[in-house]
Amino acid sequence: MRRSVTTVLLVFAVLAAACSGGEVSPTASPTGSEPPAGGRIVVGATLEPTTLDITAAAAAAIGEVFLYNVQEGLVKLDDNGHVQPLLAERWDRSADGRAYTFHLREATFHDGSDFTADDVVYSFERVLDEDSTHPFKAQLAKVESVTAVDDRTVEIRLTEFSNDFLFSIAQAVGVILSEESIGQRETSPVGTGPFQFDSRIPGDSITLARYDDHWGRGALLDEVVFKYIDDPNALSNALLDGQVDVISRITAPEGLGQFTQEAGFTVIDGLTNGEIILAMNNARPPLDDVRVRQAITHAIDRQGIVDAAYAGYGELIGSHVPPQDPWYVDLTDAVPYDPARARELLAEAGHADDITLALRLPPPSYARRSGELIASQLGEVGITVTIEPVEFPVWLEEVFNADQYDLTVISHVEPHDFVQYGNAEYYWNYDSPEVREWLANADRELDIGRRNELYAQVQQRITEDAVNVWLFLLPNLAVLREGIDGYQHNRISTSLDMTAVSITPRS
Amino acid sequence: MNRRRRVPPTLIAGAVVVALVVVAALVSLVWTPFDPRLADTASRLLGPGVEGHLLGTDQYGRDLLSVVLAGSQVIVIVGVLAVGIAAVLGIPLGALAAVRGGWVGELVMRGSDVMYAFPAVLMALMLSAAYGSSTTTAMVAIGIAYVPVFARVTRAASLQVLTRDYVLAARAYGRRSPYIVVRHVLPNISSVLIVQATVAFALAVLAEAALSYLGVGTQPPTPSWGRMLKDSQTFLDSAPRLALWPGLAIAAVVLGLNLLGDGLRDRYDPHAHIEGRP
Amino acid sequence: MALFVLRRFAILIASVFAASVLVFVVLAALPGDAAEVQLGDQATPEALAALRHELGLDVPLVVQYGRWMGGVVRGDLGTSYVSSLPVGAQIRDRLFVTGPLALFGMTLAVLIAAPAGVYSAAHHRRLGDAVVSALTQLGMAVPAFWAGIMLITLVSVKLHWLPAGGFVPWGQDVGGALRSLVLPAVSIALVQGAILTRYVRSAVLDVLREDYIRTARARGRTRTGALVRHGLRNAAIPVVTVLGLQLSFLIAGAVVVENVFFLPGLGRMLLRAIGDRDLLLVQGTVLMLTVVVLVVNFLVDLAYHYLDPRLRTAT
Amino acid sequence: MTLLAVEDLRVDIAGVNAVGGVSFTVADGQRVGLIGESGSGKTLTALAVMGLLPDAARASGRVVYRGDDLLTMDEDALCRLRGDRIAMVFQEPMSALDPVVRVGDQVAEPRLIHRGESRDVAMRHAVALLGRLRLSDPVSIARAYPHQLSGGQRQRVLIASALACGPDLLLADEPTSALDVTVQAQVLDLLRGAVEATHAALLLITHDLAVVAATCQQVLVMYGGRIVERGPTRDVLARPRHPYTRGLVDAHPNVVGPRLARLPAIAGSVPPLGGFPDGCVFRDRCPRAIEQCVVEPVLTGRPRRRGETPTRAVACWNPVPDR
Repeated sequence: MRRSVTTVLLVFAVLAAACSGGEVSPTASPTGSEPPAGGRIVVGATLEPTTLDITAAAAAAIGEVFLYNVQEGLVKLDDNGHVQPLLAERWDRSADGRAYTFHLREATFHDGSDFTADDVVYSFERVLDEDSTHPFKAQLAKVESVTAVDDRTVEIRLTEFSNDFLFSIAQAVGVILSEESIGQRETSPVGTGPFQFDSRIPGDSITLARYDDHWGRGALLDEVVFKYIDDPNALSNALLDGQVDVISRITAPEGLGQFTQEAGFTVIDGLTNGEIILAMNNARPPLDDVRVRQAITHAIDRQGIVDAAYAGYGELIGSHVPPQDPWYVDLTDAVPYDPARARELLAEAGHADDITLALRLPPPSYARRSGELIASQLGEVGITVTIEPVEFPVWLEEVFNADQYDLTVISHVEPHDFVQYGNAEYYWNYDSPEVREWLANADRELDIGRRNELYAQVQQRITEDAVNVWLFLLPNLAVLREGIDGYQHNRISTSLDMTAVSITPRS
Repeated sequence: MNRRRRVPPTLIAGAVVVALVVVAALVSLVWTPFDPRLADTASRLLGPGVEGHLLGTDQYGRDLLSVVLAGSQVIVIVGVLAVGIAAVLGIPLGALAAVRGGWVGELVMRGSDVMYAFPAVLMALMLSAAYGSSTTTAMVAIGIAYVPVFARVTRAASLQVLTRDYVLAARAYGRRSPYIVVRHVLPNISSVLIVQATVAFALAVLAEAALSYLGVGTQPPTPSWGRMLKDSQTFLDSAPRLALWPGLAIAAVVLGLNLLGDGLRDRYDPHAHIEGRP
Repeated sequence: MALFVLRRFAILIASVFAASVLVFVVLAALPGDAAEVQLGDQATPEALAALRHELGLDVPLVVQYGRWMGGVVRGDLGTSYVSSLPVGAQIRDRLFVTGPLALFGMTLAVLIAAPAGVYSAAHHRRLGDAVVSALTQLGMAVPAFWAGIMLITLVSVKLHWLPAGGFVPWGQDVGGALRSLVLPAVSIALVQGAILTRYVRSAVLDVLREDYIRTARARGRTRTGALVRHGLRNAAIPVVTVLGLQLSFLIAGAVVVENVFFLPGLGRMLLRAIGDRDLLLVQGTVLMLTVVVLVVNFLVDLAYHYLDPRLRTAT
Repeated sequence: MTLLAVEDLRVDIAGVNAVGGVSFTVADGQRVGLIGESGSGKTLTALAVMGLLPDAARASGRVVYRGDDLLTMDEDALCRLRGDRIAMVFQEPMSALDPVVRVGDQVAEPRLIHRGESRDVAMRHAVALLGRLRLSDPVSIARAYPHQLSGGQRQRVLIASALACGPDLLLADEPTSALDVTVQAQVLDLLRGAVEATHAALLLITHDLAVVAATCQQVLVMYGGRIVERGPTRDVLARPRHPYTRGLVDAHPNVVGPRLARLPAIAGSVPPLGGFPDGCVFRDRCPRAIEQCVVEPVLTGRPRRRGETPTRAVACWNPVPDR
C-alpha cells in the first residue's frame, strides 16, 4: 500500500512540476478561434544535415527537422523545457524511482505498421546494444532493462534513480523507430510524428508533408520545407524576397534592424541551452593556476562582447547553467569585469605580462566574433593571445578529443551538459572530486529541493574555481513572416517544433 | 617612330596607385592613427570624424582608417609572395617544356591542365583544412593555383624566341639549353612575364578577397580588406561605410595593377599576349 | 586527325589517374575524419573506434584507395559514408546546376566581351576604346561576391524581378530553373566578361596589324568588312584558349557565387564535403573536376583544329 | 590619255616628313617603274594612292584618277574603286594572304564585292584566272590554304586576286623581291603579260634595276621622299643624269659588261626618316655637290615639243653631263 501511495504522490509531483512556471507558452494563437489549417511554410535554416539518421550522428541539424516533427519519443520537452507526455499517455514511477511504467497510445508509423511496446523495446535496445555507435548512448547509461509488459505497456528499470532520465529520453536518444522500415532511416526516415518525410534535394532543401493518420491532433500545415542557406545575407534577402517564410537561426543579429521596422515581421528572441563559454585548458600551465583563470575572467567585458558580437542579443550567464533550468543560480556578477583586479591577480600569480595563449576558434560566427574581442581585451591586461581559426573536424580532433589548446570559444548546446564538470576526462581537464560527488548524488536524489541545492553548490564551486569564462547564453533568434502563429519561442531541445505552427495565407 | 617609347599614361597611373599601397603597407607597420587591433567595444560603429576617428569605427570599435591602412600589408604580402611562388615554379617549368618539347613538354602541359582543376579556392580549402586558415595558406594556395598560368605563358613566349636566329646561332656554336634559356630566352620574354606578374598580382588580390569571403583567407586579428568587406555586408543598412572603404581599396589596387600591366605592355612589348586566370 | 584524338585521349586517361592519386593522398593527410565529425562532441574513444571500423576507415590507405579506384573503374563512385547518398548521383545533380550556370555565365560573358572587345580595338586610341577599357577595369576590380550581393539587393529585394537565390529543379519547372540562374550568371558574366574583353581587344588589335587585313582592304573591303570577314576568325584562336580556361575555372571556382545565391552547386558541395571530411564525395568531385577540365581543354584543342587549318594539315 | 596624275604628294608620319612633294603621271596601259632603296618613300607613295596609309600617316597634295582626287574621296567611294578599278599586289606573299581562308575564296573575293557574283560563279572565275597565271592544277590550288603553297604560287595568287576585276591600274610593291631569282623572272613575265592582256597601267615599285629594265617603259627614281630623275627606262639607265641614279646604275653588277675588280658604291648610307639634309636631299652623299645644292632643285627637263611636259627630267643643279 505504502508503495502505491508514494507512487501517486510522485506522479502528481512530476505533473505539477511539469505545468508549473508561468513562462511564456508558445506564441499564443488568437484566443478562441481555431488556428487556420493547411498551407505551406518554407523555413530558412543555416546548417544542412549530411545524414538523416537521427541515431547515427550528433549533429543538431538532424534533430531540427526530424525530432517531434517526424520522429517522436515516449515523452517530449515543451517550450519551457518541461517533460510532457507524447507516445506515452502517462507513466508511473516506483517509490525508489528505479522503475518507470509507460502506458502507450494507439498510434501508427508512417510505414503503416502499428506502434506497440515491441517498437519501444527495439528502439532502446538498438541504442543500448554493445557495439552500437549511437552518439548519445551515454545518456542511457543508467538503463538496466526495457521490457514490454503488454502491447500497450513498457517497463524501464534503471540501476538507480536519475533526475535526467525523463529529460534525456524526451530528446533524440529516446526516438522510437519502427523495425520494419529501419533500413531507410538514413535516406527517408520513418516515425510516428504529425509530419512524414516527403523528399530531399541535397544541398538545397528537405520537405515534410502532413501525416493524416497521426494519433493526436496532427499538424496544422500541409507541408514544411527546410531550405538551407548558409550565407546570412542570402538568408535575409530570401526572407525579404519571399523565398522563405521563416529564418530559424540568425547568426548576424546586427542585420535584424531591417526586419523590425518593416511591417509584418516578428522577431523571436528566446532562450536556448547554448552556453557560449571561453573554455580554458585547466591542465595546461599557467591555466592550472586558479588566480590566472580568475584574472582572465575579470579581464573579459562580457556585456561588451554581447553588444559587439551579437548586437546586444543574448543574456549574460555566470555559470554553466541556463536561466530556464529549475536549479539556476544567478552568478552573472560573481566575477565582474575588472581589468585592474585582473592585473593584480596576474601579478600575484607571478605572470605580470609574460603569458601567451593560443585561442583556437571553431567556424561558427559567435566564436569567430567573440574570439577577436577576447584577444583584444586580454591584450589589455598583458596576456598575448594568438588566434587560430580551425575547421570543425580539426576542432573536434585536436581541441575536443586531444586537449591541444589553451583557450577556445564554443557553445555547449546539449541540455544539462554541466554534468561534464564531474568528468575529469572532459576537454576542460577539471578534476574536482567534490563536484563529481555532488553531481552524482544530485542525479540520484529523489527530493527535488535537495537536488536543486546540490546543483547550486556545483554552480557556486565551478564559478569560484573559474573553470571557464561563461560569456553569454546563445539567444534563439528567428524572424517570422506575417501570419505565422504557434512558432516556438525558445529552443530547449534540438527540435524546430512545427507541429503547432499555422499560417494564414498572405492577404 | 619613337612615340611609343614615351612612358604611356597608364604606366604612370598604375605605378602611382601601386606605390601608394606599398607606402601605406610600410607606414602602417610603424604607425597608424589608432591600434588597428584594439577593439574598444564602447566606441562601436562611430560615424566619420567622431572622437578623432577620421573614417569612424567598425562593429568592434576598431578605427576604420587604421584597419584599412593595415589591411594593405596583407595585400602586399599575399600579392608579392603568391606571384613569387607562381613565377618561381611556373617559369622554369614553362621554359623546360619549351626547350625540351616532346613528352617532357606534354607532361608539363598536361600537368598544368590537371592543376587547372584546382582553382585557388579549392586549393585554399584543402590547405586550410590541413594547416588551418591563415594568410600563408591563402598565399600558397593562390601561388600554386597560378603556376600553370606562368608555365603556359613562359612556354608560349619561349617557343617564339627559340625560333629566332640569334638562338639558332647560339646553338650553332654549342651553347647548351640551360644557358640559352637563361642568356637568351628569359631576358627576351621578361616583358611578357612582368605584365603577367602584374595581372597575376591583381587576380591574387581578388582571390584573397574571395577566400576571406569563404572564411579561409586571412584570419583575425590581422586586418584584411576581403574579410572586412565580407563582415560589413550584414551592416549594409545600418553602416554602409564599413563596406565602402575596403571595397574602394580593393578596386583601387586591382585597377592600379591592371593599369601598370597595360602600361608595361605598351611600353615594352606591344604584341605580348596576356594570359591570366580568374 | 584520328591519331591526334587517340593520343590526346590516352593522355586524358593518364592525367585523370594521376589526379586521383594526388587527390587521395592530399585528402587522407587532412586531420580529423568523418567518424569524429559524426559523433561530434559526444564521442568517446570506443565509439570512435567502432564507427571507424563500420565506415571502413581503419583500413590502410592503399586498400581504401584500391576499393575506391576499383569502383571508379566500374563507373561507381561509391556511396558516401557520411550522408549515405550515392556519390555519383550527388555530383550529377550538382553538375546540372553548376554546368548550366557556367555555360550561361560564359555565354553572357562572350556576348559582352566580343562586341566590346572588337569595338574598343576598332576604335583604338579613341574615346570608344578608353570608355570600354575603363569599364573592363571596373569589371575586373569588383570581387564576384560583391557583384552578387549588389545584384540581389537591387533586383530581387527592391524590384522583385528575380528570385534572391535558391534553385528550382529542372524537373519541376524549367522556366523557374532558368530564372534562378539569371542573376548568378550575370554576376559571373560581369567579372569574366571584363577579363575576356581585354583578351578579345588584344587579339583583335594584333590581327588588325596583319598584312592580310590590308590586302583585303586593297580588294575593296571596308575597314569593318575586312575585320569581320578576315579578322574575327583569326582573333578567335587565342580567345578560345582563354574561354576554355575560364569555363574550366567556373566549374569549381564559382563557389563564391553559389554561396551568395545559395545554389546547390558543385563548389558549395565541395566546400561542405571537405568540412565534413566526406572523403569519398570530395574525391569523386575532384576526380570529375579534373575530367571536366581535361575535356574542356580537349575541346579547346579541337576548336583550334577547326579554326586554324595550319594545324589541321600539319599533324 | 593620263590615267593617274599625282601632283605634289606629301606624306607625313607622326609629324616627320616621309614623302616630300612627289608628282608624276601614269597613262592608260603605261608601265611605270618607281625605283629607290628602302626608306625612299616609294611604298608610302603607292599606299597613298590606294588610300591605305597607316593610321599615323597624313597625306596632302592631289592624286587624280580619271578626274577624281582620291585623297579627298570618302572611304565608301574609295572602297568601290579599290580592287575593281585600282588594284595592288604586296611584297610579302607569306603574310599577305589570310591563313584561315581558302585561296580560291580570296581570289574570288573582289568578284563578290564588285560584281556581286555568287560564290560559285566567282570561284569558277578565280580558277580560270589561276590557270591563266600558269598555276598547275588550279582547282586544287583554289581549295588549298595559303600555308600549303610556295612563295611563287602565293605571289601568283595575289596577282590573280588583284586582276580579278580587270582593273585599269595595278600597283605592285616589290612583287618579286621575296622570291628567289628563278621564280622572280616567271612571275614578272606573268605580271607583264597579264597587264598587257588587259591594257591595264602598271606602277611597279622595286629597288631592282633589272626588274624595271625588263618590265617598265618609264621610270621614276626616288630618294629621300622625292623624285630625283624621271624618263624612259632605257634612256635613264643608259645615260643617268642624276648623281644618285648614276651611283645606282654603277653599283649594279652587269653580268654582261666588263668585269670590274671592285663595284663602285655610293658613299655613306641612307639616313633614317627625317635625317635628310635640307635643300637637295642627296647632297650629303653626292660627289658632284656644289654650294647651290643647299637650295632644293626642281625636276626640270627639255620638252620635245613646246607646251608638252618633258618626259625626261632631273632634279639636280649639277647633273651628270649628257655624253
